[in-house]
Amino acid sequence: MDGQVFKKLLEEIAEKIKENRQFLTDLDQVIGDGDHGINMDRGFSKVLEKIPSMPDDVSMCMKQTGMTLVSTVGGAAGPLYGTAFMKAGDAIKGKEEVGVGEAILMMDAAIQGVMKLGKATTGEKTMLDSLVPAYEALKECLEAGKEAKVCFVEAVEAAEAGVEYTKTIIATKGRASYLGERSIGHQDPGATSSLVILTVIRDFLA
Amino acid sequence: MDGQVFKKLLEEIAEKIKENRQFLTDLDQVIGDGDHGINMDRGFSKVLEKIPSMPDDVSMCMKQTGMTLVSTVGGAAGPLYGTAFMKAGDAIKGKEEVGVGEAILMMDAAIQGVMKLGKATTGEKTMLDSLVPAYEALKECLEAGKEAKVCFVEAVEAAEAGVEYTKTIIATKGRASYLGERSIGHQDPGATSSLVILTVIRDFLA
Amino acid sequence: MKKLINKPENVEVEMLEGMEMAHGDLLRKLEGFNVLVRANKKQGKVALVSGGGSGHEPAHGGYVGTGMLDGAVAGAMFTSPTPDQVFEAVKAVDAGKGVLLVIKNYTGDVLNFEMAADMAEMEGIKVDKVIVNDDVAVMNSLYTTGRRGVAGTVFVHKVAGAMAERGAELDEVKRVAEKAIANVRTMGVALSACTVPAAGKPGFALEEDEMEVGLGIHGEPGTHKSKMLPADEIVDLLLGKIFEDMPMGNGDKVAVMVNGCGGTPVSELYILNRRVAQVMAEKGIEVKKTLVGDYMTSLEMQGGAVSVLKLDDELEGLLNEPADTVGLKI
Amino acid sequence: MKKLINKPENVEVEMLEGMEMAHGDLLRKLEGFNVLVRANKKQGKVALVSGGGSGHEPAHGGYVGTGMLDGAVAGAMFTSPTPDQVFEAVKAVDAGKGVLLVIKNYTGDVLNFEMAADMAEMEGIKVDKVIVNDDVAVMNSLYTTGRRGVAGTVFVHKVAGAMAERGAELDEVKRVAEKAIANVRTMGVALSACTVPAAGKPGFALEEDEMEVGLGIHGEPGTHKSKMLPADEIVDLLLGKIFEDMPMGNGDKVAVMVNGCGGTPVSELYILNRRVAQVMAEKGIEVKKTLVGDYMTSLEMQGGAVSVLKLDDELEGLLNEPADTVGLKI
Ligand SMILES: Nc1ncnc2c1ncn2[C@@H]1O[C@H](COP(=O)(O)OP(=O)(O)O)[C@@H](O)[C@H]1O
Ligand SMILES: Nc1ncnc2c1ncn2[C@@H]1O[C@H](COP(=O)(O)OP(=O)(O)O)[C@@H](O)[C@H]1O
Ligand SMILES: [Mg+2]
Ligand SMILES: [Mg+2]
Ligand SMILES: [Mg+2]
Ligand SMILES: [Mg+2]
Repeated sequence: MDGQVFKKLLEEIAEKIKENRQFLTDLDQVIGDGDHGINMDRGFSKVLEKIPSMPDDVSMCMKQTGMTLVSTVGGAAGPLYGTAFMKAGDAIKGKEEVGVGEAILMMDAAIQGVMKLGKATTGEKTMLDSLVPAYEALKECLEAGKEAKVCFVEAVEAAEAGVEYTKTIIATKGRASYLGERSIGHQDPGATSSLVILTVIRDFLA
Repeated sequence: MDGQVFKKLLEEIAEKIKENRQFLTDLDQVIGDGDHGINMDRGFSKVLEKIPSMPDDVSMCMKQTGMTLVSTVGGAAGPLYGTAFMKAGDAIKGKEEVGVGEAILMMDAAIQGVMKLGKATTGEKTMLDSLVPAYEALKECLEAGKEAKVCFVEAVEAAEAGVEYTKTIIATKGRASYLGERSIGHQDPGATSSLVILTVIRDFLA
Repeated sequence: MKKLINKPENVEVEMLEGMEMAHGDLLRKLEGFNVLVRANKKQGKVALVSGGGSGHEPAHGGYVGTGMLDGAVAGAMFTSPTPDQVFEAVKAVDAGKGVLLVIKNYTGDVLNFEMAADMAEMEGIKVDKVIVNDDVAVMNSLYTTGRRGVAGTVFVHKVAGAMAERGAELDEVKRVAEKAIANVRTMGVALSACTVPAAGKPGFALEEDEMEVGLGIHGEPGTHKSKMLPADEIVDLLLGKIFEDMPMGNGDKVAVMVNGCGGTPVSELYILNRRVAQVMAEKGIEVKKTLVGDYMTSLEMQGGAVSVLKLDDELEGLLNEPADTVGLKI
Repeated sequence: MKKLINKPENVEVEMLEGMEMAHGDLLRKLEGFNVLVRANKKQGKVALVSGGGSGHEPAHGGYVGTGMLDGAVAGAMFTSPTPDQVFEAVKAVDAGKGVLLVIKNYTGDVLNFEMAADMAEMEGIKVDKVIVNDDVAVMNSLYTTGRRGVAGTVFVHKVAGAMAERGAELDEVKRVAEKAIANVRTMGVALSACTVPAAGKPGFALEEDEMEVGLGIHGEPGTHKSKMLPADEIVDLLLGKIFEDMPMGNGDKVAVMVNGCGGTPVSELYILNRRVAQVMAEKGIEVKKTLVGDYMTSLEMQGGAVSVLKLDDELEGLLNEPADTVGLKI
């Protein structure tokens, strides 16, 4: 995938986030403060605006997307997703073509960035609960020598399972943590928005 | 009727006002500020408390009732009903027995008092629209030589017609006047509370 | 009905006690009466007494203090106080120079305050009164009870209070109060009704896309219902009514109050004020002072009102003098 | 959803413009940013910047002025502002003596303000921060995000602002801010939810006889639902939680805030305060200062919170120093 193709992917992500604006907001109303979809849509709408002026370079696009998210999303998701995109971009600096190897590098960097900034790990009912299983499934699948698009299908399945898993646990990070036991039974909005993004990538590659 | 009997009547008025507390309040919510029943009940509950300590004299009882209403009812109805009772009591000062002649004197004085204080007349959608027709019917009936209890039945019928009439007119006095045309179709709470009182008198004499 | 109260019948007295407990430096409650008076009575000045039904908090007790009221009488919810309560306030605050009653124009308020004035005069206390009628929703007419007194009353308290604090005589205090009354206009809308605790249910019902236009401050319905409008159009509507009644233009100067009904967040009031300021600027009217907040409320009603006080130098000067009260500090 | 707004997406900027238009003597808006700063920048003092999501008005812009904040950053509704906005505020208010960020303890607020601090430090501006976490509803734990910052933040603004106004250095201002944070506790209940304009529907649903206990200030649900209780029992519940966390007794002195959530009439807050004062008196705790009103709101939510700040002489002195802001004048 080169920079031009990547921009198409970014556009589709922005569109799908907009489609899920209400859904993500509704999820956040139950266990958070009801702004996650609004925040993400505000951020990705700005990204969409900026895509034409971004350089045709995946690394640079990712970094600029991250910076745009940081300065438009706000809340917890803004710095976290912003960092994820910036770190991912940084991880493939200088590469003109992005393949499965780069995808692994990017996801790893993104997850490390989120974990460090958010001082969080899996099992805390956050976006990490879909990102980490997706990353692990992807890596395992590719290491098993399977096709990229097959592996992204498996990654999304893992992310879906991760989202389901968030329903069963108490939040210990983010706003949902204030609810204690009341957070059980509800899926995490951030884990869900991560799933939305991963799903777009899967469909893009299919 | 002597003072002791009159006190029984007063008690029954207080009871009926309490029974109609919600009804009068509901009427006042539609075209006023929703307190008429609450106000009247607050006042007559206090009157009820004070009856045992009132002298066995109709005139004095009326005056003390009026003063109690003034200092407990508040709103427009407090001074108006208070004045009505005080003036009525004053009109029969010194009389030990109260008959139909006195009843006429009392109602006349009460109405004059309300008209003067409230700067109002009939047709303005106020308590006067039940009090005045009741008074006129009563007077006419008695002048025609009919029995007192028959005449009170006619007076109440006239008051009922008066309350009905208030539904058809625009208020030009009191809070309902702010509604303009919107006050049409709704009966006046004050005219209704007057009807309640007159009905108790009718039933008392029956 | 869900409220932070104990028993409906104790709401008025408990809230006054809570005010006294919070602001003992400014005001105290007269034992046995629903009356708040200044904590430190100032001798040798004309005293101001206002009041009305409860439910308009911080009005009127919140305006007791230096530069505004000397006493405030709180009736039952939305019910004019009785004459004996007003009389008690008058006796407590009179400092030998007479007492001015600031009455909002409602039959009940006028009758009860006037009866109290009679009682005070019989006791040899000099009493005079002014009647505030700033609400332009209802047309003034000789044949009706006239316009209501609403949020603009706070401006009257402020102006007359400052004049009294200067040491002016009763007739002078009355003169500036009447000048303020002659120059203040208010118009409001409600987005929801409010519930009197003793009544237990709201005063009127509104659809999700409706508002009440031209309502008073007693939870009563307004002059008419209208489709809900954007904030800017609501302001244009309110100011339109006000300007119709009191034409103003280039070079005029005013004070503005954007008053909340109690249940509307102050952020929305600022959105209203933004448009008010724009319209004033367009018309070349100078806004010398702006108050935004819950000054004269109707319990938890949602909605707002705009008041405009046309200023001359005297009114402007009085408005800018210090006030130290719970509801207004200048 | 019925609100006095124009378009949901313009609520924040229009309300800030409305504030600037109303209070131009106190504050101004940074062109192009949702940041309010003091109208008259004071040189040679430590500057204080706070902020957070919008919807808490008068917080935080309402506390910009003499003796409190120098700058306030307003994010989208209930959404932490972005680092660039905070950075802009820091640059605008820095007067050479450094800037203290007063952050409420939410992941979003902390992350965004910290990013801004990094940016400022790269520009050579001295920045430090304190994190307010006064909400006792949620147990503090090493393994969670810890307690939230809620209404008690206003006390921190007041105390730190007074210290800065005295001319103290950054570390001294930070010290008193941290002392205030260590000594302030808050607990609240809600009777209704609120509606974020862009979301269009309320954050949670409550039955007619239910309340949310231990909620934050972002329209989010609380720790649990409970049957509705009389005001006095609600206060006992709130104070019970506070005393559990910060035991106090005979001879202690405190400042109290009875904070409204935005949609509750101030009369009800006074009824709450009445009970607070009673309990304090029973325990022999001296209440040196009481604030009652809408200080840190959640849009039009109905409900209230009690904050208690345990005072020593230093904090008491700082609390009583003058403040001239929209939201608090002393
Ligand atoms: N410390 C954290 N680490 C990772 N993800 C987090 C953390 N805190 C919150 N999140 C994620 O952010 C999401 C909430 O984002 P959003 O609603 O936009 O922000 P806010 O909580 O500030 O309103 C949560 O659903 C969760 O997935
Ligand atoms: N000027 C008046 N003259 C006679 N009756 C009046 C006048 N004004 C109001 N009323 C009566 O008082 C009633 C309202 O009483 P109430 O609700 O207790 O007082 P308020 O209007 O002050 O809330 C009206 O229904 C009307 O009958
Ligand atoms: Mg959120
Ligand atoms: Mg009434
Ligand atoms: Mg009334
Ligand atoms: Mg948020």
